[in-house]
Amino acid sequence: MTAIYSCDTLNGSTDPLNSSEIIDYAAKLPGVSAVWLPSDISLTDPEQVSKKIQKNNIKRIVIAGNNAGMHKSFFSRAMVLAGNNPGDIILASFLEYGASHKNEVERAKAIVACAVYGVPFENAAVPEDLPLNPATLVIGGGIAGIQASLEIAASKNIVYLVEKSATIGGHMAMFDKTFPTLDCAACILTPKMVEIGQHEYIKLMTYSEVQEVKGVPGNYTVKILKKARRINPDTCTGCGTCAEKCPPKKPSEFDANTTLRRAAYIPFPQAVPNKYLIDASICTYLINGKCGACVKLCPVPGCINLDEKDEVVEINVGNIIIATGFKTFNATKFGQFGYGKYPNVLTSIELERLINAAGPTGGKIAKRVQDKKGNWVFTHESVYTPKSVAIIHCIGSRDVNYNKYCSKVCCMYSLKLAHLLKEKLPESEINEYYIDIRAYGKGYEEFYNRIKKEGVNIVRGRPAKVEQYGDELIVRCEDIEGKRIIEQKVDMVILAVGTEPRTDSAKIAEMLGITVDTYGWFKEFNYISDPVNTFSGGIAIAGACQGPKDIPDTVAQASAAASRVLQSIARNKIKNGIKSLSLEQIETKAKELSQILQE
Amino acid sequence: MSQRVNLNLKNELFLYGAKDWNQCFQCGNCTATCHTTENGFFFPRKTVRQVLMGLKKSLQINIDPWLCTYCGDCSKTCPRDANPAEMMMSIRRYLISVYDWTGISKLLYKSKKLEVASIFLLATIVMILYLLFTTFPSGAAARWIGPDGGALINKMAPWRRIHLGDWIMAAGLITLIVTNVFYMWYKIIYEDKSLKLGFIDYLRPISLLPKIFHPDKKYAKCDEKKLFLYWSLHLFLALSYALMFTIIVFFLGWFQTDNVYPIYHPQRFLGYISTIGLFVGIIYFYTNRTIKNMENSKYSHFTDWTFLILLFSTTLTGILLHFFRILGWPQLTYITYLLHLMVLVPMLTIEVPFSKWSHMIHRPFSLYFAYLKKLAIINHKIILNNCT
Amino acid sequence: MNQSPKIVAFLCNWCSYTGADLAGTSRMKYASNIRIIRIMCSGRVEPTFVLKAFKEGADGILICGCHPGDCHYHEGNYKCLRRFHLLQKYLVQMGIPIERLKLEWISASEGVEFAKLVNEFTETLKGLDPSQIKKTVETFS
Amino acid sequence: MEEIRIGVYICWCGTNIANLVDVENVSKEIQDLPNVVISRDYKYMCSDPGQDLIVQDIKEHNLNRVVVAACSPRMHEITFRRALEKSGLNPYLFEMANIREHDSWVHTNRNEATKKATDLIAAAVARVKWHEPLEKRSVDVNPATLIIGGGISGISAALEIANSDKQVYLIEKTGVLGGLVSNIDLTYPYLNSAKQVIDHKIIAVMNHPNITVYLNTVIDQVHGYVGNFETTIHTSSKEIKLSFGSVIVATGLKPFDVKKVINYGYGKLFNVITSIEFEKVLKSGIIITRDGRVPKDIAIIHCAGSRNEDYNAYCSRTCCMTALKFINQIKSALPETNIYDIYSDMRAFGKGCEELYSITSKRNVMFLTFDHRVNLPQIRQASYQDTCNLLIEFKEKFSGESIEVPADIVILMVGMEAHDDAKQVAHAVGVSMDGNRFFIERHPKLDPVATTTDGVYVVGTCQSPKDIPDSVSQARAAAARILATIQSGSVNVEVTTSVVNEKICCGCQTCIKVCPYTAISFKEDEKVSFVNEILCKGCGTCGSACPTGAIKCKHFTDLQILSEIEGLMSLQEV
Repeated sequence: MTAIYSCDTLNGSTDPLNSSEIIDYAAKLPGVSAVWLPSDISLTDPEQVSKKIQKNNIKRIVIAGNNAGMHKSFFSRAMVLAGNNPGDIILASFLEYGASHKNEVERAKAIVACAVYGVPFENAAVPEDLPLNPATLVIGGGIAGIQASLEIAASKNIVYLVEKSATIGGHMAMFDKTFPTLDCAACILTPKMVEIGQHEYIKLMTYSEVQEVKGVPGNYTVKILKKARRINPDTCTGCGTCAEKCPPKKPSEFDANTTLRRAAYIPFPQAVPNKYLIDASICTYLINGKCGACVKLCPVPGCINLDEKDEVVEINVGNIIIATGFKTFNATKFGQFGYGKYPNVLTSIELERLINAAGPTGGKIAKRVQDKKGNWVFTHESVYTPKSVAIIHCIGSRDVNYNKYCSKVCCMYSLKLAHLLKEKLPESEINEYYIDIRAYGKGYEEFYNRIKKEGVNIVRGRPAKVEQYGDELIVRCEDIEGKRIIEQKVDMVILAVGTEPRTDSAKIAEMLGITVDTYGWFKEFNYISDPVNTFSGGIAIAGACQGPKDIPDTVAQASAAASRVLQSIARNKIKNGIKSLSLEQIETKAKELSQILQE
Repeated sequence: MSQRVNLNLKNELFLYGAKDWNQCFQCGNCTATCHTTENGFFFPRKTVRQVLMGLKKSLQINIDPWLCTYCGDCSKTCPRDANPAEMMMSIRRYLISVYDWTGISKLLYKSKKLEVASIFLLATIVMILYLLFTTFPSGAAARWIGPDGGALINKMAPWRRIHLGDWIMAAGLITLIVTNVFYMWYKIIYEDKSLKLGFIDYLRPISLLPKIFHPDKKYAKCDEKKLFLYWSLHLFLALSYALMFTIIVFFLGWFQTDNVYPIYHPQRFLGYISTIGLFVGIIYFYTNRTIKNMENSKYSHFTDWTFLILLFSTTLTGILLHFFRILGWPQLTYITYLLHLMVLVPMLTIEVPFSKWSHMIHRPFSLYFAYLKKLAIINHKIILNNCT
Repeated sequence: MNQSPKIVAFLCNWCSYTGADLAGTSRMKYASNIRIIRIMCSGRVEPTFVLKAFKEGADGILICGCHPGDCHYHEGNYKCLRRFHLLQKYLVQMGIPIERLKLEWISASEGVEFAKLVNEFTETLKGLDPSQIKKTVETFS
Repeated sequence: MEEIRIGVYICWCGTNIANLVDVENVSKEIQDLPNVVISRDYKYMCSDPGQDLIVQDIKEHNLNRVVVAACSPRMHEITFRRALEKSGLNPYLFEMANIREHDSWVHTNRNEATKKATDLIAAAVARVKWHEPLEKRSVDVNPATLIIGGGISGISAALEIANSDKQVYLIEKTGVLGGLVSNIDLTYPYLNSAKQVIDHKIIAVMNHPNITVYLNTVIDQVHGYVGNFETTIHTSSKEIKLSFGSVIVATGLKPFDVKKVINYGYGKLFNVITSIEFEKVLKSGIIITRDGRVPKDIAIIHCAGSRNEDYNAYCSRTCCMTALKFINQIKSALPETNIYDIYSDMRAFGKGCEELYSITSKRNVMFLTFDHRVNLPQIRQASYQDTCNLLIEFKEKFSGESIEVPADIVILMVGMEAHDDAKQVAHAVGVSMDGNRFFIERHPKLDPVATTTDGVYVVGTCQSPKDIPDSVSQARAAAARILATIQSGSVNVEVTTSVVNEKICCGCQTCIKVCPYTAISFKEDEKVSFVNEILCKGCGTCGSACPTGAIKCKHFTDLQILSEIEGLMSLQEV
């Protein structure tokens, strides 16, 4: 005899599913003799429950709900008191298989059914095989996308790598060094980028966006918008003549807006493809029909065509890997620290560029100062090197007013930045302000200890505000372990901004028919046992678009996603998504399996 | 000697109106935002810590909650919604009950019923006394209608008797207050052996006196700008109350009169001013607490409400009494007079020594003690890392 | 006394060369007199290499391999050790002070140790006079 | 022999090299060396334009040797070799001078560093003269895979590969599959049942047609090379010979032996238990002290044996979240219990973890902090009249007060350590270990699962502490590699092997004795040794042992190394 306890969730999801409907369904399942609601049971009194158990002579209990596990221990106690085996408690956790919204009632029912039959959901919910198109689409050209593409292409199968911006490389290309080994990001990444550019099985489509996805797993038809580069990548030699005379300027995305770029530009010298393009949004010719200097100057005839139009190409693929990555938290929201108000309050990503040899100051750390025209720019003059720098952790992370979650990487990259600053400015003083240091990975703790030894002064305590007096910034903070109030005068403040889902993540999810969580990170099939698959077959997620991740985890996950693709290629078939299964199908399968188990 | 931690202290504090601050993960944001914080002095975080760890001893001799200006900046920026500001207020209530040796305030704070009951009890007592010592409303009342048909209060309730009652009550209240303050001093200053204060040190803070009456300048630095209005009104209210208090306690004979003075006569316009002061203040605070537009009005303990209501009804009955008398409606006058006493007395006897109102005493004295502590530091160069 | 001794080092690819790289990636600082030659295994080091280096004017020679038992090729470093002892004998016979030849085990995780080793070895060599081997050879040939 | 035309390319590596090495001058100096046709410098040689530079020059100046002075060859040798290939030059006509890790990063004096760089490059130039074109040889891949360790990582990898219809041998030391995961009750952060996660995987593995499981089995030395390994395994009953194309090492790790921490008195105070033991308690469903009472106070101490120089310096990554999980479970089983959580830094970094942390902190728990480095908490028996079993004394970091915490049960969140037999495994499969006896991956970011030995992969917690999702991803990552190799059907094997010049060979057979791979055999009829180039790994021991110099170690010939030495010294001022 089985009893079902339908628990109310501890952290309520936005639109909870209608539990009554599920309960009615569950009550009808074979062997179910009792259905308990939170109102029936006082979760403080196991004796009462154990009596219930004995009265209805219950042998198994199924706990159904979003956080079923929260109540398991209570029931196992009750079971023991009733003289039963605590092992006979089965969790039907809706979250576990992504049934937390009201439109997922059917799956919730299926989960309960499997639990009642005592069959693991994975085993019962086995979709049928579909024919497979071996080609693969990878969305996003960051490290995750690059890794996944290379893994798949290594098996001599076609990969389409679609990247929104003009070059692949993503955030990693912007970094100077990577923690904890401190080898330069470029040295690790550029070879991979080069390989992508040269690989015969990888069709690289930069400056393009996925517009629509149709079809079924194993055979998707994807429309891709190829934005006009206006410079023919095949004939462009990358000489850069077009950029010389190109007047209009705009903050460079690659340099985190610390420098200006022209309309005819190349994202950065090592970009892949290493070809120039023209940004229509600021090109004088395209705005008011005059100029066109680049066309005259370009040594290759017919290479530049300012009137080129965007085109839409259509490709057919069997698998799709989403690796759209993340965006950094917008620090202007965080009023207290005066980002955007005070010129020398920088975000960590800006500092990365500042430290980088190819950055605005050629790797020199210098404050922003006002030039003749009165706008704030970084200088090479050594008089402006900061004497002291403050690095503030958890900007926009672990904060109910912004993002509740922890961004996972900030602690470590802050320590890294501290080290790099110390290396470049040995005599200046570096302060870190943190809540908890989260140095969790291989060699991270060692790195943390090393930074401490290097004389970076690491303070436990979250600063409340940054104020500017003259050209001096003052960070006010409590040094919790030192039991004092610090009012630190610094020349430069670095905000360790957290990571956020891409703004268009919801759009992509909707386009591909996958789900996002409350923050907008893509939801995986099962966080514990299947962290890369989604509920739609043939669509895997990799890297930071699933949640904050550091590079090693991202690379590993990207390869994992690739393995799913390779598996289907090896079988030359692909499993349909769980979504495709109806409740009945799952239930009947579960029934069969449970019979097999009994025999 | 290591203190034993205790999980139940914070649960006890919920009875004093605390919100859920278990969420606190000790980032130190509150301390850093707080403008009253100076080195060695006042860490909201530290107080929160004492509560979370249940360090009763340290908490009971903690002066910080009294120094808190309740601007609410900390609660606004708290990354975990742990409401440090509100907690300070709850601890104030807790401390009031700690200082109150009679233990009455503990009971009143912890149970709404008891509070209400005691109010009504006192009210009835007043009524009984009233019936005993005045002959109202026996038919004789008719005799005290003046030739012009107006009321003759002093005939019905001669001001000397009332005055006597005043003084008896005042005496009681003052003893309570004084003893509480003494107990406070004993806990905060005397028991803290690290403080070495000579007698002369106690006299130095005279310069501090004005501070006791107007809220200290640190508010200016708070981010919450509405506070200016808030505190000026608070001051206005306090002053008008003080005015009325002095008149009644010391000049009742002159104030409670049967002849009607012209409007410009101090007996009248002083009365009006304080009444307006009280009304404006009460209404402002009432609306604040209802629309919750500021951090410091977000959360209200029931004692906050009872106080407002009592004060309001006292003022109301008072002013009505006045108008009825002037309009010459004797019966109404006499009844309102009774009602007036029936709210006035409970308000004073409950609020002043045992409840919210005692902050009127504790706040200035805590400032005084805090100053003494600072002196002690300066004098004897002792590092007070636990100035609690 | 020799202010700038010249050191030739033979490092095995798997442990010692990696260790030396680690010293680099973690920015340890050591004397710049050393010149590193990469070989797959310390077992590859022939006496000829050492003697050649001396002949070409090296003041000191350093051989590094994986710690005993850690060899990527199981026992190459043991073979190296045996040769080393023989070679030492030979050096004595040739009148070359054996301090000039050094064999050390450096694992892939021992960047610090490597830096320390180099500095110490440089100090010992600074203690000795510049090697005369090259001159001698030239004069006799 | 054709005329030698060498191109030398010196990398700035941004400022990494250029900071300390005067790159322009060096390249000028090198220009004058014999056979050097062209010598250039560039900001990032490894980048696309950098490589194009080489390719073009090879075409224009028809170079036939290339030297790149940049970072460590372990980093980019492959990259540049590929560049040579692209321009139709044999990739082995290339040499790299390491002027970053071994020069600019480790020295302080610009002149010296520059001088050293010049020397190193000169040496490389001298060496590359004698380089010979070597032909890549590719061999077929054996599609079978050997997986060592039947924990969650091993199982996931096995299923991943087996589901693509490839044979898998799964070897488990103990008698059961499941590893550490099968010990635990619930998983964090969503408190799903670990049993439900692992069980159906185990069932699937057990009845999978493509997976052969060997329990109670240990493994011998693995012989062979990528694509064609072979070994013998020892089950309880018999010995079996297996041959397979790739190896996945997923041996996991073991809990730290907390007896070493004297302060905690584990073993003496019998209500002090480890997190592992507490998982069992939770599974049993009834939480009681060892003396059978329902606990009133439970204390949890983090970082037992982790983040402390005296024990393990590293962070074990999973303990913090496990502790939060425990709190929730205890609270649901015994709502009245007081829980004290004594931590140092709350490392709730994963997806959903910070949320679990805030949920937990709502449940009336006391969080206390201690210093994980010095004077750890002291646990002692409480007196009889006291209300609790044990007392924990320490200095609370946030309040600065020295406090005592009552407890009936103390749970020590023990960290993770490498297995004692990690070393044997490392040897058997030929992977290297770091200071903490964790297996070293080829590169933490470029290549987190492969190792320096081709065809051998390390996944899961045997390379560092990890939680389940990370282990699973890694397992799959390795699977991806292997599947890709199997798909492509063939792999390139070591070409820098040894060869015997049979004319000179005197047949002394010394080489056969020294070869660790039994790659050399003796031709009785011709009385000469010969090398099986498939088995040879190119360590070169035979070469240095050969008395007649008959054995040539390709790419590390005597000639090459000797001339490298010459080159090294050629520029030394006397």
